[in-house]
Amino acid sequence: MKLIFFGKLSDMIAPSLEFGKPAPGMTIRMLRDLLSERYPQSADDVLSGRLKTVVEDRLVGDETLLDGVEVVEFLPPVSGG
Amino acid sequence: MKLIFFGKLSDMIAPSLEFGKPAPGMTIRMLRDLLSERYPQSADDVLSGRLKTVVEDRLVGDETLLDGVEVVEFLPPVSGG
Amino acid sequence: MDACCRIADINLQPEVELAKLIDETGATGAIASLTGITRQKNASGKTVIALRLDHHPRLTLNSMREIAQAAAQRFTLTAVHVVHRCGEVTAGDPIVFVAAASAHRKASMAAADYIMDRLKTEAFFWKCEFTASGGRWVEPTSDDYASAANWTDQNGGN
Amino acid sequence: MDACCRIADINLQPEVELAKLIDETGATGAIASLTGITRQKNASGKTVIALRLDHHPRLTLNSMREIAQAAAQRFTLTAVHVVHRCGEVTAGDPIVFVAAASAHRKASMAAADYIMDRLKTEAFFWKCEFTASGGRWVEPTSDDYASAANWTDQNGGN
Repeated sequence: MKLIFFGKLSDMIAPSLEFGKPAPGMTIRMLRDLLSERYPQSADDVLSGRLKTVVEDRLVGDETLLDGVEVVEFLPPVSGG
Repeated sequence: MKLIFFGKLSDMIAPSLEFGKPAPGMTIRMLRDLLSERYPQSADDVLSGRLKTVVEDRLVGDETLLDGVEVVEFLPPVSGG
Repeated sequence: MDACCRIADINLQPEVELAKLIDETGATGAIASLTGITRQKNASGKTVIALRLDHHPRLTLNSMREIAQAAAQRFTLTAVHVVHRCGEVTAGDPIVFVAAASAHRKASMAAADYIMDRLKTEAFFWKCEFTASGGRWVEPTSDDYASAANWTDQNGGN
Repeated sequence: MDACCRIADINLQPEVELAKLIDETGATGAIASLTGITRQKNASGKTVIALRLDHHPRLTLNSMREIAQAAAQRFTLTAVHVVHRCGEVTAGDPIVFVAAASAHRKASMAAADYIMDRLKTEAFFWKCEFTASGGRWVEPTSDDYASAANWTDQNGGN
């Protein structure tokens, strides 16, 4: 499974990384917890309520199961305009 | 004394006309009354509270005396923009 | 800051005016512009062929400047442009362009709106609308007066 | 009506965009535009050299279209243009341009304001600001969120 990070997370973690196959039953929430432990400097942003997670170009919630998911994208708060 | 009319008054009366020397003591109000009698089709507009009168590029009130005044301009409600 | 006001007797090109203002204002935060296009239907639904816009040889530009300068002060503008057509204006052509630059978007928008409201009710232009049935002199609507009056309220309008 | 939305990786020329919109819209009553210029000072007063604007390869344009189309419907627009820079933007250069055409000025202004408020808080752009002390990722301010939230009130915002 590939993880893609945008904005500040692309600097803090990486623009993208190969995560490997997710454990059965793993959810977005569990993935976020895991990333916050692996990249402690990004914990506030990875756990923030304003972070959006995207699978196949759709916003998905924390309880989404990752079985069969190929790419998860992490979108921190935007700042356009 | 020359009278200059703008907007609809330029169509109803004339773009400008030569009035002759005003009678001593004549005011803007008296001039407006006189015009409304002479050009009855313009009476509503000449007597309207929204009509502005100008002498030497300044707005002047109804009680202004016309002695020595060379030009009076009549500005009906504007419609720009 | 200089308020740049102009009465255009031929073509008014909003894009050219906007480019000039952006060029002038440098690295300010926000620029709001308003372009008024001569309507092809009047209030009664008749097809408008053209307008004739009369103006006063001196007072019109003065009134535009006064309005633009009041806006510049009230909304802390870094640049302001007001261009108004005069003479014959074909339906579909731009008749008025207002642009205001400020550090803040809401201020620049409010300034453009304020200028347009006051132009409609205070700038010395007289509009005669030509349809198939001839010419008709236009006056501000009660909405126009109400909109302009809003700015004299203490809260600075809507 | 088609909402014309674009992500510009080089020069954004507000005057060219405005000309295109006026051309498209024909004899509509009013066109409001907003141009955002990259500030030369950031919120802490430091000199900004440039911005880097990241975006999502698909979702960003989708989010712009969704916002523009919502504005078109809500404010009865006859045309709408939204252009946003991506990549490296030099301080002083335009970063965003919004224009809305409608039969009525207040509607076109409200639409441009609405689009800009939602772009700031919902369109998928990420802004990294470079000063002499390096890069810093920008997030919307509480004012930005409050301004965008206004439009979800029943009265249609401030």
